[in-house]
Amino acid sequence: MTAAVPLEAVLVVAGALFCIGLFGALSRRNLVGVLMGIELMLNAVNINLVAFWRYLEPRFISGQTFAIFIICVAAAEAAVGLAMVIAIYRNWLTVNADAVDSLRG
Amino acid sequence: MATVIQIIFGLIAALIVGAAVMVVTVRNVIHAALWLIACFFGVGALYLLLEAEFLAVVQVLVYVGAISILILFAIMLTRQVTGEGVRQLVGGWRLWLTAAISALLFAVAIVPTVISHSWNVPAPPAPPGTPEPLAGVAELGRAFVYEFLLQFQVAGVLLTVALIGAIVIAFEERARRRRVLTLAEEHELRKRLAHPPPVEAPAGEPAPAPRATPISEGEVQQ
Amino acid sequence: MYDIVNGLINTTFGWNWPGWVIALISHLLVTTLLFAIAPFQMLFLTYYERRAIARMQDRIGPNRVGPAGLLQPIADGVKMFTKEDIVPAAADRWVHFLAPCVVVAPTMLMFAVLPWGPGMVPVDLNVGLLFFFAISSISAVGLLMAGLASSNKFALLGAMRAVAQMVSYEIPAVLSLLAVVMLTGTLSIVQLIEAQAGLFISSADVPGVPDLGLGWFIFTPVGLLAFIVFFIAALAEGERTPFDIPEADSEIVAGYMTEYSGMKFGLFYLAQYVLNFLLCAIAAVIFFGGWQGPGVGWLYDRAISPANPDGNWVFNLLAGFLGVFYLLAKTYAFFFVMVWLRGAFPRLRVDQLMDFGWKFLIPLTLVNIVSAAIWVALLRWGPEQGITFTQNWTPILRWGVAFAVTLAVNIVAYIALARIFAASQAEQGRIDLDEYRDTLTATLR
Amino acid sequence: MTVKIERGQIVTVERGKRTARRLPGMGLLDGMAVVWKHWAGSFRKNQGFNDIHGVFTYEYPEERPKLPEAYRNMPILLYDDETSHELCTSCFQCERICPPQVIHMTQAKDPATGKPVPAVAEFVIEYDACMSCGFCAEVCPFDAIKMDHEFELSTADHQKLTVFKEQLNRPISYYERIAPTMWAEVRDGAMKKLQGNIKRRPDVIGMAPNLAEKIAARRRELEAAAAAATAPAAPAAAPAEGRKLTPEEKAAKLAAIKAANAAKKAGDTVEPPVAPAGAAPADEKAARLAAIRAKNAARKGEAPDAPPVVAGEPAGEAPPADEKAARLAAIRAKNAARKAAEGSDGAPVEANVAATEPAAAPPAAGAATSAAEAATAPADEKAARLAAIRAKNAARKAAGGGSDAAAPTTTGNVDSGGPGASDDAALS
Repeated sequence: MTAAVPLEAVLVVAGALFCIGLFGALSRRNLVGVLMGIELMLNAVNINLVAFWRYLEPRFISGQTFAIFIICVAAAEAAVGLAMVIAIYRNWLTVNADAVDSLRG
Repeated sequence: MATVIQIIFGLIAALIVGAAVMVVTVRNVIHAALWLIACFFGVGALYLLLEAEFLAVVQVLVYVGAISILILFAIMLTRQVTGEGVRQLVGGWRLWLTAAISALLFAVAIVPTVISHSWNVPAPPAPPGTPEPLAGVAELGRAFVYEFLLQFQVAGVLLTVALIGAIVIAFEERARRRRVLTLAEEHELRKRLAHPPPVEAPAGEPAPAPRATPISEGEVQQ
Repeated sequence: MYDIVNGLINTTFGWNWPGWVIALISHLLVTTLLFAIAPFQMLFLTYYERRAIARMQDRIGPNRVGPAGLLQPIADGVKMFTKEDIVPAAADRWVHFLAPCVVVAPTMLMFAVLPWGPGMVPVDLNVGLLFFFAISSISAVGLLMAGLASSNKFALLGAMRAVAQMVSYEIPAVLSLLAVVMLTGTLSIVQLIEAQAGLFISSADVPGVPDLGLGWFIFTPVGLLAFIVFFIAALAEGERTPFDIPEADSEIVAGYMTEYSGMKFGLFYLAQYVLNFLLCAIAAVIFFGGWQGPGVGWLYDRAISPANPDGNWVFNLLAGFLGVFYLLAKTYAFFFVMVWLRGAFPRLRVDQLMDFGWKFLIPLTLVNIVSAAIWVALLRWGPEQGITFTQNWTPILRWGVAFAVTLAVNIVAYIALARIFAASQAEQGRIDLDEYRDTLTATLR
Repeated sequence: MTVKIERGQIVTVERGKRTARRLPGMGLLDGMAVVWKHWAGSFRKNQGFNDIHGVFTYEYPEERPKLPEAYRNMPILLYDDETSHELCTSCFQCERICPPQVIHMTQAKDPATGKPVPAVAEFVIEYDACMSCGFCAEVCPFDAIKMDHEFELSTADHQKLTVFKEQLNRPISYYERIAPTMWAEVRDGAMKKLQGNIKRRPDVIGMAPNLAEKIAARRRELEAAAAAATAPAAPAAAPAEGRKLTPEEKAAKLAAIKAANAAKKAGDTVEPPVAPAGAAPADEKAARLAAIRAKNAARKGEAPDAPPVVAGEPAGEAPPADEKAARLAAIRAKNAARKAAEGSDGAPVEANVAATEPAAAPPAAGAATSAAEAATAPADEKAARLAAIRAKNAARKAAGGGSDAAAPTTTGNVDSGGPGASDDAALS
């Protein structure tokens, strides 16, 4: 793997994934869609970490450890975020991010 | 062998990027969630290609088995927005602005940086074909309980707090819930109604406040 | 399989094919074999279940098609495949089409790490156990797809129930296996089986125990409790009675399968029975030694293996047959227990199911992990880990003390948790009753 | 575990006291133990009502359950094996009580008089709507309708579920086989009532229509016997134009027709019987004479130990009207014929008993019927006398046909009956 595919290729894929996730998080109106975009971004970061681990220092485990921490954070974020989506839906009967604007002056 | 790996990498990269594009563009949120699962799979396959087996399995277990399920569940619980006719993306200049930001970030910031930077990749082992010494699952476990013990515990606390927080946020007031009594419970209730227990509450206690009704859709429209 | 194919082609015929061709051939062979075995298991299990449940209900069961009704599943299959494939007009066509595939594929993948006999495992992953459960959680996605794509409220309800149940019960299942993983210190299924040699005491725990292939984890308190929890969780994962809530046909027609017919329905059916088989098999592998049994180890010592290259292939064959026999006997025995439970118990309610999983099984497995830690500390650890008082104990004494302590911990935890659970359930009912009294009083009058 | 179960007994199953402080989850094991017992006990057959274990399944097409006697599925009609007379008298009780109203019947009428006879002409049950309540069988005063044990009634043809008398009829022996004790309880009364009813049934009325050969045999003989009488009977049956004829012309015509018929029937070597040229002196006298002759002839044929019931009847009584006399003669002739038929059972050739009985009895009945038909013509003493003679001959022939096939030929003037009877004898 390391011989066949250069590190840059993996990083470019991860960068593309990150940008697509960013676009999704910014442009989706649906709160669930926003969360999906954020998950894509976290995955891109994970790919980066694993690629760095594999290419740069395969004898040490830090990269994978970081990736697992990020998975933890992603899981927590998804749980809390979706709980919020459900709570919002229950109170506003919509999951449109633009509609939830009661704090606007 | 190198060509095979390159082909596989290309396929996986295409799957990841293509699925991600579908995630952010399809109208149906359910389809978006399914494309998201495909994307997660691609990422898991990439981990396998990078020889991080444990992480690949964890990716499948956590992302495919849990997070995507959670997302689908949330979609189901907020089901009225999944219709095809609903506009899913922000409109007008905002859409173009976000697209431009993302594209510029990718084209101007990420790609040149990644390409131009000289990565300090260590030389492969002397005779090609000998297995590289790779850190495995055992090292991972050891790292968690020696090197990263504090972080590990913080992550555990984070997960616990997230669990509790999610429950608290999504918890529905008991009084709002509807529940059908079983026959046994109804029987018990009838018995109690026939023989009411002595009332202990003082007579002057004010009546409980009426339950908060959820805001109806009409109010939201205004 | 790689070794056998390699020996046949390169040594016997002397063709000197490259390694990847041999790997491809051997993997294709194994895959073909497994894809032939899986539907056969499904066919046999449906027949087996129907016969067994019929006997429990004082009936005979299918006995018309073929000798003793053995061809009944084939007749059913022919019927199923000749039925019309109906897609509802309101359905999401592609998702509706993909859902059965997404359900079936993971169950087939799960065969990849299941060892059938000594040296007979398709892939020996070092994270095999985790792989098994990670893959099994994918089928939940397929169920959700089926439910969402059908545009049917029963399908949707069934899918939600199925997924909630599978996600909830994955946790006790994995946690209970975690206790066993702690005992052995490995996630590889092959090594888990090899750790179960011995005679009621694993020879890994006490050296010098005669190896009859009976050092199963079920004979330790930790393994026993883990097995009970795992089996209950497996019932829920495989949607077996009393946890067959997702396809409760008296409530929601057929759950997520409601809008499926013909071959697609058959695929769901296939996935379900193959999953049941795999869950029984993995229970047999992890707690009952898999192919371990009297004679297999002795035979395999004389066979061709990586450790013993100049063995006799006859012993390979004999050890393989005996090992597969032991594994299948244990698996079918567990499936019989599943059928037995189906004959004995009624279906749970959804809230009962969730309460039982989250409030009873998960705490129990957590306690079990603590006793697994005690077991490991007493048996394995020495002064370098800070355990000094077991320094001068003989292995059998260590084992005995560990057994007594973990047994006590598990029994006390079980009784206490059961009491607490029962009390909380009663309290819950009482609170509900009080809260709804006003509204119901109005309704009843 | 066996629970003693008897009819009408309420069984109380003790559930056992809950043991107070057990390990949690043990109740589940108790439940599983119950199922295990059933599974372990299922490798043998169930032993009966007091056994709650064992396989209860009957492997149906091969293995048929022994149905209890009181099992009821669909109603059937019974007929007597010996006389082949139906027990049903069309009293309409079942039709009235039937809750889904699926029983329909018409009462048989005497063709001679148009008066109802205690027999059923047609009986229809709509099996498709029948609810198998068994009320019809309960209410039947003659035990003619009973509930069958046959349950394989499924058919692709809906029309087949409207069942007529031919398909409803079952011999008593069939019912006796499926419900022996229940039949034994009612047998004597039912048979007694049947005997009484048979006496009131003229001709073949009341015989089971599905016994075609019996009826056919009887009818053949009857027709053979009636051949002689058709000549007087046929014009008599058309009295509208015959009324204007003078007696002489009538007699001549009759003779001619009769001769023609006889020639047609008998074919060769049969000389037409000579019709009496002169009118009979007194109608009633002639009728009585004919009756007595018939009676005598019958008695000749019958077994010596048979009680002369018919002979004891007031033969000397003089009926005032012609028709009455004729009818009386016909009835007597019929009775005599039956006697003769019964007597022929005791005929010397034992092996032929079963065969001769169907051969002899129906023709006798047929003769009586045709005699009665002939007697419907009023004010025709000649015809009446002829009928009586014919009846006598038929009766004699019937008696003779039973024991001796050659007997009819010796009687001379009614040769036309010969071929039929001897055919029957030859067949038998």
